[in-house]
Amino acid sequence: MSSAPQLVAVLALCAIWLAIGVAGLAALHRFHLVARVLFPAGGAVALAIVAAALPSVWGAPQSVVLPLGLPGLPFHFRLDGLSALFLLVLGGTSAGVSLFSAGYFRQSEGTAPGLLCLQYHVFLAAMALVLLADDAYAFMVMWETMALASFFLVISNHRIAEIRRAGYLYLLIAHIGALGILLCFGVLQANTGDYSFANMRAQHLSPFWASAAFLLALAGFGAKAGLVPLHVWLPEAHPAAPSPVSALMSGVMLKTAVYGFLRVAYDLLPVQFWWWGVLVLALGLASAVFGVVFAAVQSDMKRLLAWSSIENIGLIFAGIGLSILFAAYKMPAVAALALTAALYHVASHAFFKSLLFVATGAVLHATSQRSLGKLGGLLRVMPWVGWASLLGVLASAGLPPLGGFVSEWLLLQSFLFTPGLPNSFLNMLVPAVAAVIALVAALAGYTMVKFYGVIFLGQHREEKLAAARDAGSWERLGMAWLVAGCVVLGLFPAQFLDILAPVTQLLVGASLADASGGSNWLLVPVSVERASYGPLFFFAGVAASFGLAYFLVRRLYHGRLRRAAPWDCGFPWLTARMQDSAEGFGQPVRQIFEPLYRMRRELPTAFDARPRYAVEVGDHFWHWLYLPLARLVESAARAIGALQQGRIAIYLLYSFATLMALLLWVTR
Amino acid sequence: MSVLGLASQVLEIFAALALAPLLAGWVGQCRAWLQNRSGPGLLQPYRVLHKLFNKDSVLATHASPLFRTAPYVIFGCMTLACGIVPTLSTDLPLSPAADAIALVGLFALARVFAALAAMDVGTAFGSLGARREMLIGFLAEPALLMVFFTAALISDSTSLTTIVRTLSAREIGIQPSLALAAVALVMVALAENARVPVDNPATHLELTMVHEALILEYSGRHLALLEWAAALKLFAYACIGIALFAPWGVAHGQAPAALVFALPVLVAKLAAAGFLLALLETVSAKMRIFRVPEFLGMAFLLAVIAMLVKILLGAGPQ
Amino acid sequence: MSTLFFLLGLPLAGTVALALNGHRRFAPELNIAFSSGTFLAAAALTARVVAAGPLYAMEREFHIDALNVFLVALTAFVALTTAIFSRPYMRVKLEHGRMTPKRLRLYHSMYQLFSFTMLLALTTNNMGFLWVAMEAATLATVLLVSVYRTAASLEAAWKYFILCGVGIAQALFGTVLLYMAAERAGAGADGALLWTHLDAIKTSLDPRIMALAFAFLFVGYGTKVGLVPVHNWLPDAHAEGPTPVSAVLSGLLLNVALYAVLRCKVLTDGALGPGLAGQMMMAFGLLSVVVAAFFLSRQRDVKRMFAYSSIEHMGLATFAFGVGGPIATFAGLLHMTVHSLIKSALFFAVGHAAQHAGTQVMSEIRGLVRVNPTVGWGMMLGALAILGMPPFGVFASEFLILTTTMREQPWATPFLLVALGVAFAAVFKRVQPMVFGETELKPLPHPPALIPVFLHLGLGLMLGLYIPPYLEGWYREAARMVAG
Amino acid sequence: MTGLTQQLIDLFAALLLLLAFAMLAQRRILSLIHLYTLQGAVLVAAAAVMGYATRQPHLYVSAGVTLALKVFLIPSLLHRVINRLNVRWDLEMLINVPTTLIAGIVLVIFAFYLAAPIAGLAASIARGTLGIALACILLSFMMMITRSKAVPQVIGFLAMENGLFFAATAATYGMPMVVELGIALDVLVGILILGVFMFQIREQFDSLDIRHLEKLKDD
Repeated sequence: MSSAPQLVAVLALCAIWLAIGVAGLAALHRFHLVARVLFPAGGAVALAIVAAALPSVWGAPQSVVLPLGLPGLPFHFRLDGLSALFLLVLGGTSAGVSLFSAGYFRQSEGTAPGLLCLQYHVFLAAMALVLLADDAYAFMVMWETMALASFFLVISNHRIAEIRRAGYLYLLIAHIGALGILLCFGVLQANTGDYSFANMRAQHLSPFWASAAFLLALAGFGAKAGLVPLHVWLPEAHPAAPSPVSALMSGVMLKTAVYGFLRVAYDLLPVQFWWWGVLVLALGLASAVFGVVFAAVQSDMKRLLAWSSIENIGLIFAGIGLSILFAAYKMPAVAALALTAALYHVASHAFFKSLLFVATGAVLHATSQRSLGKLGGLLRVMPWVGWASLLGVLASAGLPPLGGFVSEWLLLQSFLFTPGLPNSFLNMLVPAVAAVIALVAALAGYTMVKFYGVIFLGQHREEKLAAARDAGSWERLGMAWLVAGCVVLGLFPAQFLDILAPVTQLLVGASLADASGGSNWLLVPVSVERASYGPLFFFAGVAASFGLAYFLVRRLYHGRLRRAAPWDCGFPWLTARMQDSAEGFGQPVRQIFEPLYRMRRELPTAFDARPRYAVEVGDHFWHWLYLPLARLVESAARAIGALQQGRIAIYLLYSFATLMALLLWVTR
Repeated sequence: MSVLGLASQVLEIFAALALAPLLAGWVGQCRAWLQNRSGPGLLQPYRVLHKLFNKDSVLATHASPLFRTAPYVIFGCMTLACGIVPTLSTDLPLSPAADAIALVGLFALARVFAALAAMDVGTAFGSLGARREMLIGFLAEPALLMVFFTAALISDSTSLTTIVRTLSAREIGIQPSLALAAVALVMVALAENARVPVDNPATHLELTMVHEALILEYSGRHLALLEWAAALKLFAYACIGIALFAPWGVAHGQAPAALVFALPVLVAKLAAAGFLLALLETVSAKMRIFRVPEFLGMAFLLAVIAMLVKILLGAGPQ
Repeated sequence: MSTLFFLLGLPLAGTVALALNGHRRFAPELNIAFSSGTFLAAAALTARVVAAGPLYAMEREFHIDALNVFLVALTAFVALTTAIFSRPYMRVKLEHGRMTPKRLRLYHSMYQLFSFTMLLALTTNNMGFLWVAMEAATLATVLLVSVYRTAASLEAAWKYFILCGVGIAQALFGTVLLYMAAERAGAGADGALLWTHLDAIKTSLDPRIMALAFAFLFVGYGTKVGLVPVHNWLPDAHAEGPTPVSAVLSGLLLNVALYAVLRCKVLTDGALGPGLAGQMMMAFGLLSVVVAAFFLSRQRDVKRMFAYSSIEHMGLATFAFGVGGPIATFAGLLHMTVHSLIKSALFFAVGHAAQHAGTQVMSEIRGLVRVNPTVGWGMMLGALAILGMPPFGVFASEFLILTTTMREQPWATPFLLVALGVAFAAVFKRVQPMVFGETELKPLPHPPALIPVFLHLGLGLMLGLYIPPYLEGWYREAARMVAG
Repeated sequence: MTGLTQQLIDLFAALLLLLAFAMLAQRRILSLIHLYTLQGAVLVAAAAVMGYATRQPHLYVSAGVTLALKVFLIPSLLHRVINRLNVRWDLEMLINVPTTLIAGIVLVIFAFYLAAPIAGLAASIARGTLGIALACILLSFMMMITRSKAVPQVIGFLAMENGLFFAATAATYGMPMVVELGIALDVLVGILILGVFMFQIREQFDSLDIRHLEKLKDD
């Protein structure tokens, strides 16, 4: 045991999480205990996990076997660089979210606080254990426990039918995805009956079986991550969940799917084929475009963020796809670059999306409004939440010098290496692909401006918003932690790359550290000549000219300021309703990308006495894939249901026919 | 980081700060000439700036601190942008901090702040301007990036200094990919700098304005900063065009003489670029805002084609 | 032998005692007492077998080995918990007037008789007695199913009787053929139907006769397992009988019938070599899984739905045995165990829920977790467990079955995937609103019996995370026997 | 001697088959019961002859049990049921008689086809009749399918049981004694329960038409 100190520590910390959950169950209705003691304790445990996992990024893999599980298949746990990296993301994000939750959950909302505490901490522990699992059974158990715990969290306000529906869809797709993963492990174990990952690594699969395993993994983990076309649950489940839970689901749980996919694609499968990479790249890009285009037209703030998560997951998978492509062509250095981009985005998305989700939670509590059409001007009444979200929004829009930009930068850099691929078809494909990435990044900016502008800027769209209260101190603390994460990831990429280097070394056999030449302040993927990015200098440059300008203007001229009503163009009734609405802001995108939506519009004519305007944006996948599928199942069920039509003579006939068939079979 | 490098960096930034309003004035003057008007004179932008700085700043009653911060942020971004495009020298200490992609990000950052500030007051115009600005932005930004990528593929680098160094070492000649990219860049520049045919900087007609709607609520020193920033942006775009398509005359390495020589060359090139811009603006008509996506889509397409052509033909100095 | 004597004697004595006293006030307690006695005997027997290995009794007429000993323990256990559950359940029914003291007497007596027949079927070594016990079990359960004497319950019981009667008649013919094959292989008349004896000479049994015999036996016992397309009695009987009966039907009877099929499969495999029996079991198992999954999505009655779920799970277990090999067989045995535990727990929860709502129609049961959180959570967790959500044991067995199938019989995995997906969608869609959401249900007059529910769920949970070594030993031994 | 017993047994077997066909075609419930009784009698005779021929005393016992059960007890029970319930009417068939008979012939051929390869393997002197036994079983099965009333369905079930008994006798000189007794007990209890049921069904539905028993289904 002593040979695996960090792993044992992390396992023990998971056990503490579980214990906190059970304590919550014991203190079912003692709200203050649960909120003020247990949730912060959970946050502390998260920090401890960060501390325990950090050294093992560089250390040798550690493993532990617990006497649980199936006979002959005890739970194996293993902590290597990849696990440690994702544990860092988990611990780092959930520390902030737990702190936020301490102030967030209210007494009289849906599920009892103690039960929420149990589900929340089981969710966290299950995610951590997914990252540690080193055999298929432990992995699947933790994986499904994670899905189950998050499902219960999603429906914690289960009296609303819509939320139940969302939870149902979520768990259904999660379960089907899990079956896919399970079958993938079935392939990987190669009929040896040994489900440990160690054995799977040792197997040499034929190309057919390897591809089968890969496709199953892609489908299974893709369903969890929200890749198109398995994304439909995501925009339903995230808004339904309480905000800290949405934050965890979007920030961390989706990343466990990324983790699982990397684990299978790079660690358990011995080889990669180039078309795998193309497939993943295509799916990732489709998700990115689809996600951002839908995010731009949402009018529910959490739903907008959920679609944006699909977009970001798409970018992550695009990076992974690219790295598989490079790895298949034996270009480890570039594969490491693309993989670094993906992993970096994993971390930065975890922080900024959690931040934005908890911010929406604070807004939701202050205003009890989720619809963008009824918010506005909150920056003035909720400055803490407002300024924290501004940073989240900037990071999410992929703007320098914050975390989101670094990963996009790395991703675009790796695209520039595709002309080196020994496949002319792929060479042709890639510019188009890079253009799509650029478009997605720009649209993300559009979406985030809409998100922030409509919620926090302008005038209050409803009277009562003026009375909204800013977040409490626990919530501020949580948000501040997450903001710090975004900023640190944005300003100190070279330092974070030190953590990523052993991981990419592990997966593709190369890392960016080989190339950067040891520069601590510049991000250098290959050489300074080729490309570099120094966010600190960058930030210093902007800040310096900002400061100089401010100083000089004050010094040379004056600082006089007058307040007056905004200019009303001579039209005396300037009301809040004249501001651009969320729908209005989405209109250009809706128009440009019209074929991607399934729109139902209700437009007024010039003569309507009571003009009404409505637009409903639907998902083609839902209409052309899921509904037909549901109908197919329904009609199949109807057809099969006719078998059971109540007449005993018919039933006897079935028996008779079965007997005849079997007799024919055996005498054949 | 050499002393000379530092000097050229500082020189470049100050040249930009000083010359940007002049370029704006020059363009305005050329337009006036082309339209048979006498024009306000080259120095008009300086006078406007001075006037605005002297005026009181009037803020809407419920404008938030964001509204007051934004002009400084935008101004800072544009200054930095001018600092990292190699116009006078390729030996710039700031260059490793930001490459072409970061430059695009920098423009995006400024744009996002402008749009947010416009939404802050909560009038119909502000949000309308913000929306249109972001619309133009999300279409122009990828196109600009693709233009850079074309150059980056030619020079195997996204570092602007390396690009300029590579391209200026080339012999003069038409490269199809660069030609296409140049057209795309011009289209993007027109859109991004609120020029005809996308926007009209001289109008306050509600239905058509974009940039003016965005800064409608600003006055006094804030407006001055924004105007200056707009001039800097135009300057930066002009310099990008020059750096990518006419990079000759920029100082390389430790050569003070070349640096001294580079400044007049730059002025000359800028003058040509400004005249070209005025010409373009004069011969084209303002298009409906609904047509802008098509216009920018075309720019995007051209830039992508430029990249494809580069890969297909395998052109470029190897 | 005394433990075996008690094991079989106690329920038989209970039958008689409750036939006389089953209507009295203390009858439920008496029922529990006899069941606990049986359970203790089963536990003692288990301990003996664990300690000393297989044992015979009564001139080899009875035989306890690895395959049946865990089923004996399971049967006695589920019978006991169901008896505990039925106490408050039947009290409510009595107050509602659906049960009369007379019927209660019949119910209690037949309950004991049913557990006797189950245990007899499991412990007997004689294939003829196996048949007799199965038939007797049919008779006892027919009376149990029809105990409410409503039109629907009579219809269900009638169908049950006729279909299972006819089915099991085929099994008798199969048994005759088996006997014939045994005689031909040189078994003396005395030992010719003893399974251990047949097992010893199985390689010399005539393959042609054995193939035919297995066809008949499979149809016969398969009817009782509830394999599609001979399953039609099962949903009716589960839905219309009292809930404790549904619990034991799903929890015990189906298992015992599958056990009978397994015994026959071992002999057939011996005679024909592996192949035929396995293919048959795979085909019918898969058919059951798929068809039942689609049926699930059309149900309105909660017990009927879970009855179809039983078909699905028995199909899955049958399929696993058909796939064969040590892992799949192990998984099949595990699946039988956990299905029996979880499904009976579900029926307990469902029983209480239906009494809350006064109906079995699912659209009228709403928001259980608000009236009675423990019943609500019991039902939710039970449903999730039966749908194969970890860390419950059903997941463990499905994990093993699916992963093995993926490599051994990859053609079957798409079907399984579709079926499990459809089943999940169907069941969960209906269970969720029953448990969560707003409600107008009223609290129950008597406190529900929750110990059985959570005891079963707890055991199901344990089997998903930790299988005790002795249990594992049995499973392995049994799997070795079945898979050969 | 063996020749004679052989012939006798073959004769009885043929009779059984004939009776099975007759039951399949029979429309009247009372005649159905008579035919069933007759079938039981033939079985008894067959068992007795075989017992005599093979000197197997337990065959006599089973013949006796059969005699008591299938010739006396069950038919009288059935008579009482139809008298008490007053159901002597003609029967409706779900499928018409000629079709049924043709299908029956096909079934017989199929049964012989199945039994032929294995019949020769049996040790019994009646080995040739295994096919007939199987045919009887299948014909009774078919009879159950084609009847829409409860009583004939039960008779079909009992006839199937007869076929099984004959099969056991023909193939193996009957099952071990205890097993036979168990089977007999089951049959007896089963018929009692069915009788009770018929009364209850009648009480509930005012009819014994099993088409009333078609409410439970998945529509």
